[in-house]
Amino acid sequence: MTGDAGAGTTADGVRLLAPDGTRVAHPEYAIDPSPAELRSLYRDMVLARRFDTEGVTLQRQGELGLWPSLLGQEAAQVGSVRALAEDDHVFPSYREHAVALGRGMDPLAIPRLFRGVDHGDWDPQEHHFHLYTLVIGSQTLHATGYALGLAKDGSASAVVAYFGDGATAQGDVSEAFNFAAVYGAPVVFFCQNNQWAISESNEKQTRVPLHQRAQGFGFPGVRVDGNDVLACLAVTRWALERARRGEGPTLIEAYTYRMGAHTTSDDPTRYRDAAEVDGWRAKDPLLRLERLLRAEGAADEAFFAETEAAGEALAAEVREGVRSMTTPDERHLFDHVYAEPHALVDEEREAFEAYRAAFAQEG
Amino acid sequence: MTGDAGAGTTADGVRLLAPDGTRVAHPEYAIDPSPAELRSLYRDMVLARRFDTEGVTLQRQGELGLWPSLLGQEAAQVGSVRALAEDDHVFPSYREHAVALGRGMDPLAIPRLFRGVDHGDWDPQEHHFHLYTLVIGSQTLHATGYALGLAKDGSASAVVAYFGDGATAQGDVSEAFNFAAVYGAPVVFFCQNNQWAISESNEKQTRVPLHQRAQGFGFPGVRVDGNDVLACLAVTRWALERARRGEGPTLIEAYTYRMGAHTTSDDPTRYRDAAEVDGWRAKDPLLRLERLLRAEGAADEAFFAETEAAGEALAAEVREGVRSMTTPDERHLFDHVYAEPHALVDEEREAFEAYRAAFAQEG
Amino acid sequence: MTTTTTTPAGAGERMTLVAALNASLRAVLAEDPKTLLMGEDIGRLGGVFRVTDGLQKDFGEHRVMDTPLAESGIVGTAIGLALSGYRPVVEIQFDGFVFPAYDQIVTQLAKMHARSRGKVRLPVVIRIPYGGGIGAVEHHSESPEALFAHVPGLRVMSPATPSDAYWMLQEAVRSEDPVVFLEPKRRYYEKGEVDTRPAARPGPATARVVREGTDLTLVAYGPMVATCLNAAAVAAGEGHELEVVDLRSISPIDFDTVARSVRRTGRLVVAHEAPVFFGAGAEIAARIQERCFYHLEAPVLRVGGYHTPYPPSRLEDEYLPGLDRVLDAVDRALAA
Amino acid sequence: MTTTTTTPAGAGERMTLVAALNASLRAVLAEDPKTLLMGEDIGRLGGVFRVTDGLQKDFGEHRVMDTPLAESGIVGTAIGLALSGYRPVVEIQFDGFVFPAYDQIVTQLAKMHARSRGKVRLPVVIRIPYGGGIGAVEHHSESPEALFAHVPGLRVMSPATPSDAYWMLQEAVRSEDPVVFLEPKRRYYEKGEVDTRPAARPGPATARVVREGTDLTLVAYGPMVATCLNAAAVAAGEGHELEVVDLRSISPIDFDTVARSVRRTGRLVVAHEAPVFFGAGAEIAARIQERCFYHLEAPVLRVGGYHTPYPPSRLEDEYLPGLDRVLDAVDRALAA
Ligand SMILES: Cc1ncc(C[n+]2csc(CCOP(=O)(O)OP(=O)(O)O)c2C)c(N)n1
Ligand SMILES: Cc1ncc(C[n+]2csc(CCOP(=O)(O)OP(=O)(O)O)c2C)c(N)n1
Ligand SMILES: [Mg+2]
Ligand SMILES: [Mg+2]
Repeated sequence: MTGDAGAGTTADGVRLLAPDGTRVAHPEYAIDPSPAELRSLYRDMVLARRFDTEGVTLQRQGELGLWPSLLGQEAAQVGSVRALAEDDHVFPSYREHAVALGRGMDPLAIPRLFRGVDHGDWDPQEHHFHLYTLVIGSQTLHATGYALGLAKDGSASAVVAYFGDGATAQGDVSEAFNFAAVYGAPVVFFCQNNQWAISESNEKQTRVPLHQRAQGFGFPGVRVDGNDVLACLAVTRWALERARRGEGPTLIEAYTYRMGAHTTSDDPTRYRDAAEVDGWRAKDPLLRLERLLRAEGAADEAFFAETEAAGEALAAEVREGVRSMTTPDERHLFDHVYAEPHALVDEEREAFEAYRAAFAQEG
Repeated sequence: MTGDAGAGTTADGVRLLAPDGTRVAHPEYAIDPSPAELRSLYRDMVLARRFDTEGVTLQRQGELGLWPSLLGQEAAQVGSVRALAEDDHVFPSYREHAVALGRGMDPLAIPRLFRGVDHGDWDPQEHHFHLYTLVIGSQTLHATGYALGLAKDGSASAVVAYFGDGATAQGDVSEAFNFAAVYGAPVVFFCQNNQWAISESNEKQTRVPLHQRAQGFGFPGVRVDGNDVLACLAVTRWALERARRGEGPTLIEAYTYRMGAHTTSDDPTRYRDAAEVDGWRAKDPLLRLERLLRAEGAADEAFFAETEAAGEALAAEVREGVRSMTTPDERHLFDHVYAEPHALVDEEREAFEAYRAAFAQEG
Repeated sequence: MTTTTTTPAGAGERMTLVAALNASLRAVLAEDPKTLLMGEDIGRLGGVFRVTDGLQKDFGEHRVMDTPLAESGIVGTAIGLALSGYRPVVEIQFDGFVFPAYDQIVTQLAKMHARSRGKVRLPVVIRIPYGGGIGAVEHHSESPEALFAHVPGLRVMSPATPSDAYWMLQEAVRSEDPVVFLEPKRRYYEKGEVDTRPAARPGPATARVVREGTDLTLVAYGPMVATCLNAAAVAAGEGHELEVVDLRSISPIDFDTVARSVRRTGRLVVAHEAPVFFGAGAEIAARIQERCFYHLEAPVLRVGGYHTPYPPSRLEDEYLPGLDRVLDAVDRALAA
Repeated sequence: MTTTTTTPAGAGERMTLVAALNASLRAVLAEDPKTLLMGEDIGRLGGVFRVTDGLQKDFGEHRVMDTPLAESGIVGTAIGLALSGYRPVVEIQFDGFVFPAYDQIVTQLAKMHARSRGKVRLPVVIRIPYGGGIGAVEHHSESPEALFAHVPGLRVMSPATPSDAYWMLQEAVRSEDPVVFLEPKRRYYEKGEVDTRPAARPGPATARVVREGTDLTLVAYGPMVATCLNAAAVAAGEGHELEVVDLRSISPIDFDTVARSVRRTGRLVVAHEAPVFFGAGAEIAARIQERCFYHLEAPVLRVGGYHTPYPPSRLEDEYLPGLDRVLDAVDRALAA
């Protein structure tokens, strides 16, 4: 049921790529990416990390109000999103920046949210990437409902819901597991277990490894080494295929680590040891793929240089984009409360405009 | 982990007493009740059934507004409650009439609720039997918190939370499982799987047998033949002992059947077949213990006659008690909204009394 | 508890409010294949009040879905279904059981349209049998409308008659906004005329003057409309002509109609079953005293539930604002 | 984000509102071994606002409990703990995250005392940092007080100053009733004088006239009290003497104090951050127009949030009722 047996299964879960950059054989989740694919995965991780660093920097400079860093989770996100077909739909939480980029989202969409310019107002249908969801766990039900809709349509598409280790404690997430199981919905529950829910470590949220939760609801749960981009890709692909075949949901626990603070408002030195962070640094997801690329001669220095330059270019684009963002006109406040006219909103808009006009006159 | 292996484990779960009244050996849950104990269990089941029949009758006669019948679930309730020590605490749902009687509750307390005289206002500390809870699943969290409190007190007592198969779908129940597991709370989750949640059968609520749910939260789940009073007693005793030893929660799925309607408002012929009901009639919990008592010569006709008479006496007591119940004075409406004075309630009480007085004068 | 299940076809057929809701759902299911019904026991059982009676049989399990017993799950998956292009109509079994879904309703359903600045629409209807008066046990007699009306992004409606039930539910289902649709359960089996012909389809439900009068305006909605009409009849016998306004929509409230009436009558009483404190009467009194300050000849009075939990059923007649309490408020307002 | 963690001992120490809450919790933990704190990240982290800073270190993990990330679970287990004799003080991390617990609060916590006709008492405090103005992302700036005040069985309080924070939180913890304790997060780091000596302990928090005036009464609570005081100062410069009343308690509301003031001033403006529609201002306007009908020289006016979800932070200054909008309402009321 758990599908996590086999040679390449470690305490960190299914593994295809060891921290030292060597490949690990796994009977169940073997994939054989071409050198070009490997380079592309590496490139996406580098871009994601650079994007994220820029987010932190911009927050420090006062350009953004907040930034939740994905540092350390690049492989989990880049690997999993790479498994999706174009029409598959993603329901993210709030830290899935690499998933967003992987879906082709405008790199400025997320900074706009964290600048407070909007609440993250992209069109979920454009890149099949739903809105960021800040109420922990809520989106797992939306993902389940969306998957149900796809199944009703007879579509071959599937859905991936992203959430954290802490989120598994929420009733909504259990309800989503159960609804998905009962209806056999084509949804993959992708839990990034980054070991921390703000200051609370796993053992404050759960008594058992999180992937085991799925068994109690009647579907497979697999732990995957979340810092191994190949394993994340392979296991997500496997789970999506199950979903497409009508075999219902899968829970993937990507075992990874939040290398940074919870958000820029957080001070992790208050609750965790530097030694723990150092231990995980040795498992860096980028480093291990870089090692593989070098060991197998799949990438040359020019590639690494070009990738770094692409990261800088992305960062520059974000930096400039953020700095030149304008605050929306306050009258838009009233624009999209309802899709159809609502007398109270209309009345308040008019009063607001009259007030502004009078104020402008006086001032 | 599930503890349900062994000779006496059937599809209906752990079994010590077969429907034909013969004993079944079970290595893990062996108990050896004396003839007196067997008779006492039987007596409690007979009383519970008679009590319940009276509830249905009184509702039909218009004396009660509603009655949720426990018909068929006598063994699950009588067996489990018998395992409790006096100071253990019960958190029932709304169908646990036999548990209430087993705790020594006033037999009129529950009819008062269903007559609409009160909301079920007994003192939970008197018999360590908490208020009936109508919002499905809520009480599982209260039970967990209470168990936590007992553990904090260093008490050797434990808690049993009763709920139904449908309740397992509620987020609160999953949250209770998780809190109890994380804190190792001394609580036994006793799920009476009576196969139906109003008109919805098990497969609409869960994809797997319910006792498996516990594994995903890291504690044992056991299915027990819910129509076998000895097995229910033995397994609950085992789970309570685990709790007292500080080994945390257990989920017991008592596999039973709701022989009657969901409540007197329900018409089960709309959604289930008579054949199914008949199939379960053959597993009647009272009948099988009666057969054992007779086969082993543990009870004579006088006992059966006396038991039946006790049932009739109880029914008569309930009937008369219900018929002579008075409606509380409406001024009590305002009495216990808050434990301490509240200006608004005081103001409304005064206005109410002034209005009543004026009305009385006029009228 | 059995209801008419045949689709009414002609004009002016008399039917119960439950039958009207059933016919309304049948109409929307037939009209739009994207419409879905979801809820506990709505399939074979037809719901505990039989509002969905026969619909699963006729439209299939994929259109009329029995769900697991989890309200947050129901509303949360309904949101997902709406995102994927469906129009779910959710049944909450009783008013007191909507609260496990409150988070999904308040933080997601109500806000996603605004969050996306209009890119996402969530045409989800949440049907809730509400209010007291049926002799039920705890949690089966609540009036939670204020808890939804205060939340921007939700629409809240409550029909008072079979005809309004028929048409307003269709309006709710066709609306591109989420609607909390409150059904006055103690009026479920009262009959009224319903003209189901498409040509009879009215415009959006605004407040309606259901009885004209000159001396005082009585505002109500849902189950209290009938009570207020009775009160007006009694008052007429005593020489007082009350104008009765049925709000129909609780968010937004059609204050224009209410103000127009109050400007003529100079007096206003608002009645609802929910507790008065922070209830709909507060909003109406506040708004009308502002809009009609110089027309009011007496303070706006409110009649409603007390600031106590809904009592055991043997006491509910004392708790509910009945004819006498409404008349008492009317008398006080007329005396001022 | 660091705060003073030493217990203040003397009279009139100046401290932030956060430090006052911390000192208050320290006092109740020290006083009663049955008092417990529960919440997400309240232990080693000391809460995201550091209100519980240092308390787990000093009172242990059994008194100051980090909980799993599940608000319904937190409140539900707190109820169970209260039933077993404890007095849990629950922290909800942000206002927007209380809704998963709404069912437990509304159907269980609020009602169990009445359900048991007084046999059960649930002295549970639910602390919620609330309101906007801190430039936060969505769900971190909500003002849900009306959603609790409408519910019989709950008490709702909100302090405006460090001193009130210190004493009112103790009052809440000592209360035998469940209390929703709303902390004005944008005032967390404002300082004020706090006399922590037991002798300074005031009686139950009723509304307080925080500035006397003759021309108009301005009612507020929580974060808006400071805004209203500023407005009064500005108005004084223009020759208008406003009386400012800090309600402190939102359920019950001390209408006597408000009415007494309005009978003198003849004019009332109510200000809060929550949306006006079905907000606290509605209840106050309704009650005061009834109580002071013949004293009111102008309609009661309300200033508050709009009927829109709380906007992105770059727009919050437009959304929040600031000094100018309060003064605008005051001007309109004075002009009437
Ligand atoms: C319902 C709810 N409660 C509380 C919060 C506050 N909060 C924001 S993030 C967070 C921790 C989440 O941890 P996890 O699920 O592991 O995700 P991670 O942040 O590690 O990616 C908390 C408690 C919230 N956003 N929603
Ligand atoms: C939160 C909530 N939702 C819905 C209901 C309505 N309801 C009452 S009983 C019931 C079915 C319960 O089934 P189960 O848990 O199996 O218990 P049983 O009645 O079979 O003992 C439902 C849906 C409720 N009481 N509470
Ligand atoms: Mg985490
Ligand atoms: Mg059942």
